[in-house]
Amino acid sequence: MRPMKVAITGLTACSGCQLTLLNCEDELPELLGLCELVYFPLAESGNVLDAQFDAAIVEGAVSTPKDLELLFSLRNAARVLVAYGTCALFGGVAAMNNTISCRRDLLQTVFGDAVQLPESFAPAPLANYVSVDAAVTGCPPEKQEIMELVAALAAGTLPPARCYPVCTECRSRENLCLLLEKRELCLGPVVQGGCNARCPATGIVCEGCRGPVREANVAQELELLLERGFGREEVERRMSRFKPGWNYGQRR
Amino acid sequence: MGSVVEIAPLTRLEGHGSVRIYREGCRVERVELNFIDSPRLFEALLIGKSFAEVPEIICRICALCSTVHKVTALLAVEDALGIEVSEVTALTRELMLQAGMIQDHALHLYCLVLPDLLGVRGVAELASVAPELLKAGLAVKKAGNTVLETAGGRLIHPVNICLGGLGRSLNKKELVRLKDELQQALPAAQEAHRLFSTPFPFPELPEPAFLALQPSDRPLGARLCRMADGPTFPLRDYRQHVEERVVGYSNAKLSTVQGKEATVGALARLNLDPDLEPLAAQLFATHKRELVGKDVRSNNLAQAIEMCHAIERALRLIDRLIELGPQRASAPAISPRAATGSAACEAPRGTLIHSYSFDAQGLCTMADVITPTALNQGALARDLLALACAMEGEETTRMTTALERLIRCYDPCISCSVHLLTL
Amino acid sequence: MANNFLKISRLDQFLETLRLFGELHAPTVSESGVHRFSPLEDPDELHLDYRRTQIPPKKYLFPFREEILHYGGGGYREGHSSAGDLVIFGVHSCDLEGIAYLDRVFLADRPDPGYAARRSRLTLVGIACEPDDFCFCTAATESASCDLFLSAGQDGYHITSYSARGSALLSAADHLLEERAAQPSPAISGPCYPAQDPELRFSDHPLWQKFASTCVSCGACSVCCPTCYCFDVREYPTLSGGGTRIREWDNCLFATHGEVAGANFRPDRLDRLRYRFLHKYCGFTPLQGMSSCVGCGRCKEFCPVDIDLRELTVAPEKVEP
Amino acid sequence: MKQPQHSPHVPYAAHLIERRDLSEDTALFRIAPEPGALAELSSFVPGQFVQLSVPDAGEVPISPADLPTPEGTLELCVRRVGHVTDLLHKLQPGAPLGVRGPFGCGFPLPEMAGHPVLLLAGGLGIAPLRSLLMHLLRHRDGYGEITLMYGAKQPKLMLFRQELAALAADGGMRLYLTVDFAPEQLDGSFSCALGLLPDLLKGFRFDAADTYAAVCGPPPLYRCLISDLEAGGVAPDRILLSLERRMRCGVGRCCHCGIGQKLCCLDGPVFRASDLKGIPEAL
Ligand SMILES: Cc1cc2nc3c(=O)[nH]c(=O)nc-3n(C[C@H](O)[C@H](O)[C@H](O)COP(=O)(O)OP(=O)(O)OC[C@H]3O[C@@H](n4cnc5c(N)ncnc54)[C@H](O)[C@@H]3O)c2cc1C
Ligand code: SF4
Ligand code: SF4
Ligand code: SF4
Repeated sequence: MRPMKVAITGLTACSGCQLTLLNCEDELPELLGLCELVYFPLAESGNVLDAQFDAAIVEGAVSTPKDLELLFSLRNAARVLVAYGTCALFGGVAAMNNTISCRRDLLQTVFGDAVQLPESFAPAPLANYVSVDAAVTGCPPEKQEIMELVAALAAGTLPPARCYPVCTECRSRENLCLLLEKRELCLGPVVQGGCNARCPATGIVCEGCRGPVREANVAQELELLLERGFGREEVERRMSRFKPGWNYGQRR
Repeated sequence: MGSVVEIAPLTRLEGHGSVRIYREGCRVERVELNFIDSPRLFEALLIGKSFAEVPEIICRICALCSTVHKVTALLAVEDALGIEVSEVTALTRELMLQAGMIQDHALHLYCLVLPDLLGVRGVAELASVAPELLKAGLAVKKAGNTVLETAGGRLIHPVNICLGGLGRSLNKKELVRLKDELQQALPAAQEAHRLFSTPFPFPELPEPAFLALQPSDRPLGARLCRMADGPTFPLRDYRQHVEERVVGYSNAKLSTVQGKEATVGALARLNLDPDLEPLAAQLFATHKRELVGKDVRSNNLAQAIEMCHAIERALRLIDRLIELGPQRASAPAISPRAATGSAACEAPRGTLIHSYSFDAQGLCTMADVITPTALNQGALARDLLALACAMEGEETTRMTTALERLIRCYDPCISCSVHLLTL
Repeated sequence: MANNFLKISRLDQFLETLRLFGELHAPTVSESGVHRFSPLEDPDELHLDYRRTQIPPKKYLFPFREEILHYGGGGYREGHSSAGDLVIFGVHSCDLEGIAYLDRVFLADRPDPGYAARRSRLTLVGIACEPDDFCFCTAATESASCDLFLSAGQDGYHITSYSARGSALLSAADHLLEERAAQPSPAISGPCYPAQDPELRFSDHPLWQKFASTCVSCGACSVCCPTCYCFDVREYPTLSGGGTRIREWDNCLFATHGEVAGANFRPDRLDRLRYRFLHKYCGFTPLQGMSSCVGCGRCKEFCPVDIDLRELTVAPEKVEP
Repeated sequence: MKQPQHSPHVPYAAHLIERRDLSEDTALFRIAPEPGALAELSSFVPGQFVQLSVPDAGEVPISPADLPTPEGTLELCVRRVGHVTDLLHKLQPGAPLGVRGPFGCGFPLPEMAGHPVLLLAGGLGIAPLRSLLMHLLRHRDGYGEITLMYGAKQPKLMLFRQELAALAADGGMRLYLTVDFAPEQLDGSFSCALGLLPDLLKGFRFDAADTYAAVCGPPPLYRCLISDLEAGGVAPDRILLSLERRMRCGVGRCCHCGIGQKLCCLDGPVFRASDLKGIPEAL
């Protein structure tokens, strides 16, 4: 089988998603056998961008003209474009303040008005600019998810999606429910599972790093949290950590 | 006739960067180092967030360094709010720092530097040219990862460490398993120095001004910054000593410490009274002449020695944790107050400083993060120019290859450095 | 072998005897304080005064996630079900009835191989319980769907055997037992909440709307239910070629449950709650007309929004506004 | 690999022999299962379904479009709609597949014997009905008049059009075709009405009291056709519908395919209209 030509890169992000891939020590040799990494600046020299790719795996949100330029050229060159990680899918941490402050103010807070500010706009998911064929969520995604993705791409398909909230796996692991038993601010009911409820399993609430689950009952979750004495502002701040602009009235 | 050579993107390092060499004929006029990662603006994003959220958000500044960022942020917030933690918590945190050191050095040495030594493009080719070496390196990296994942609940952006305590403490079974893993990785880490003491095919560079935290035997309790041949200053006064400057072409800032371009990282630490574990101390003694007072080309060797040290130290921490037994997690009640706190840790790449202020409700009013790469950037720019000048007249590709290798000696982490801070 | 009595002081020795029949599992408390069935390494970890475990013992027969098939070399083959002999001690009668119900589903016509293999190596030792506020049953009952059942007596347990394996256990433990006249044993349990009229699901009861708007589709109710067994099947290729087909617990309250390409037969949460009602309390072919609710009270205890579908059948005046 | 007692969820190995495109998104796949599958497959009754495995993607329920050959070869007419069917459509002859079944209840053939049969197919609904049609034609003398009414959106989406025309020309059945609309000029080779399937049925005179009707198509079509058939005098227990649901196991355990208290995979997929009365979510 001809190895797939793959591009792996990041836009506005922390490289965690790409690193997750490099952290698959055991699987890496097999993975490298399936892929020809034509463009992977994090780990390779001699990258070629003007090629045709079987797949482009892109981490990060779009927040600068350079991001956009890279994204467009990858979209044009790749048969399958994968939004890899929460930032690429929902905007992620970089976008958390999108609905409450304007980009220019943020830039000024950091750079002062001493010099010319870098060009940057509100970080947005890839899908705001290009069509996306597949998605892997998580901040960072689970190793097994990226392995599943690569294996599926090599087989000419995509991995089937899981569609349940964090609570489902959390309960199945016999964790203590932090929302019910400790009245903590857990976002498990409205957040996409697949992480095997990592955080609640260590006794830490789900911070929502995988973005909304399908048909999240956001309004009810908000009510649950308000009932437990959290302020509306705090809840909104927490929910928008990985995805700005939830619809707080949504029930289905 | 002026010409410009550009190396873009810089590869096999974390983040997006480029280098431009401006030449007049064959004379090198100027070298420009650009860190072009998209601005992440963390210091601005954190304003208005509650103290408990700060460490959880700031670790996303950089995946590679997420553990040390999270630990440093926790220490800074705890410093501000006057929170004490238990010994188990402190040990677990330090264990994670050491594990971060192991996995980070292993990643950098085996995946990013080794290809230079063997003249290949990257990991993929490495897998076919030197599969055994790569495997050995990955095994060391994996041992670090396993510790991070088990102790932190997740490898990148750890979840288990939190303000004032831990989600859960490790049980004996887990600790014993981690000990096993680390012991298995030790021999390879002990051998690594052989690979990375290979001399560089390019000329000597200016002597660095090393900077590291003190005391060196208490990674979580550093209170002082020490500069070689300079005065030692308390961490909380860092703003009076570290100066930062915006340069138009780069999205990161250049910093100077007491007017000098400081060098931080493994080599700096080994130059400033390191407190090494036995095996690492032996290695250090063997290589002393290649390390002490040497330029940054020796940094990779220093990393290899530190990798061994970190494993030994982690083993010791685990022994102590086993002795103490698990601790029932009970997070202290934390009451917000208006305060400022600072903390610093030695990250794999060097000194990392966090500082935060909170209002009476516990909402963040100021956030400041100084990363090792930001600290190193001045020295890096200086060395690039020096090297380019020293190689004047050489073939362009030879020069660019050498410059890229020099950059990898510093092991810069651009993601971290491009966040910038309030002036 | 009637009138067998085990003094509480001999319980530890009795447990040791049980170990001869397989790995011993029993109710314990986890680090974070959750009741669960887990391997019993030390008798001190035993928590016999538990009300209910978060996950019922169905996890032993029908794991949350299971590799049912492997694909490779041109064909599919059965995933490994490396089941060893297992003894579960201290199961309440509701959970025993839950297993009896699952047996009807998975051991009927064309038995499920993984389930059947595990079931055949499972020894169940039941124990009497005390219902709490969440339980749907009203009195402690005894279940016959086990190998042995321990009903509480003064300073010990009366033991009844309900199978050949149970009798074998008793003979092995003979030296620990003494004769004591059995108390009149409590009613033998069965599904605890009676079968309901399927038409009720279309009643205009106001609770339907309330439930539909408050349920967060977290999945807890069915994950924790001893008789919920809906599953999803997905196939994942592996890096080395070949693939794995997994089976994982599903929940009828998820949007995908009734979805087909281009349509959803249960598009709203309300439709899905009705489906749940119908399946739980009215039964599907071939168990039509049979309620599967054994009264363990888990769905009520673990639902974050206190949904209890049985309230639909309680007179409206009893329902809180 | 042979197994002493074949497990209900292990597919028999099979491979793709040939594929023939029928329209843009639908193709006919001929697959050859390993000999071990024959014993089960030979019990196939039209209307039953098999679970087709496409390695790396998963498993989908499909109603064979013809009776299995004596060697066990199956013809499956599959539309590309999603995860599994996408990969299936990318496969080349020789590709490995898997098959389990047949499952469910097919058409009640003994009961239909001697009666006229009216087949009503909408769109892809022709696939399951084609195996019934093939059975009827092969046992032509055992049944009364056979009529197929088949509606498609437009001419190019009409599956098996030459083949059906040829069968009709042989005189074994009456064939009525209709398309919702015809963007291009219809060629003269086949006659085809313009309009919906129910319109076609309205103008049709037949011995309703004696007829069995077999219907398969998209859900909205059922409601309309059932009431028309009933109004026309066909007894509800002689109106046979082949329904589609999400299915995971095919053997009554995964519980996705409930229709009222029945399971589509065990009690169906062929149901009588009379069975579905009072089950609002059935259609
Ligand atoms: C008894 C029966 C007979 C069928 N016969 C045929 C046939 O002859 N030809 C044909 O093209 N199609 C037929 N279908 C429909 C076919 O099964 C679906 O189109 C197919 O499952 C879609 O799967 P997918 O993975 O490609 O699509 P996706 O939309 O990705 O489906 C995801 C999953 O949902 C389930 N699913 C989706 N759509 C359906 C559906 N309509 N019915 C059941 N499950 C579904 C599948 O299990 C699938 O794995 C039949 C369905 C049933 C129930
Ligand atoms: S702890 Fe959080 S994720 Fe787990 S069950 Fe409770 S609400 Fe859900
Ligand atoms: S539990 Fe929540 S925050 Fe933690 S990994 Fe899962 S989705 Fe992310
Ligand atoms: S436990 Fe409650 S909220 Fe969760 S899915 Fe079940 S009914 Fe809905």
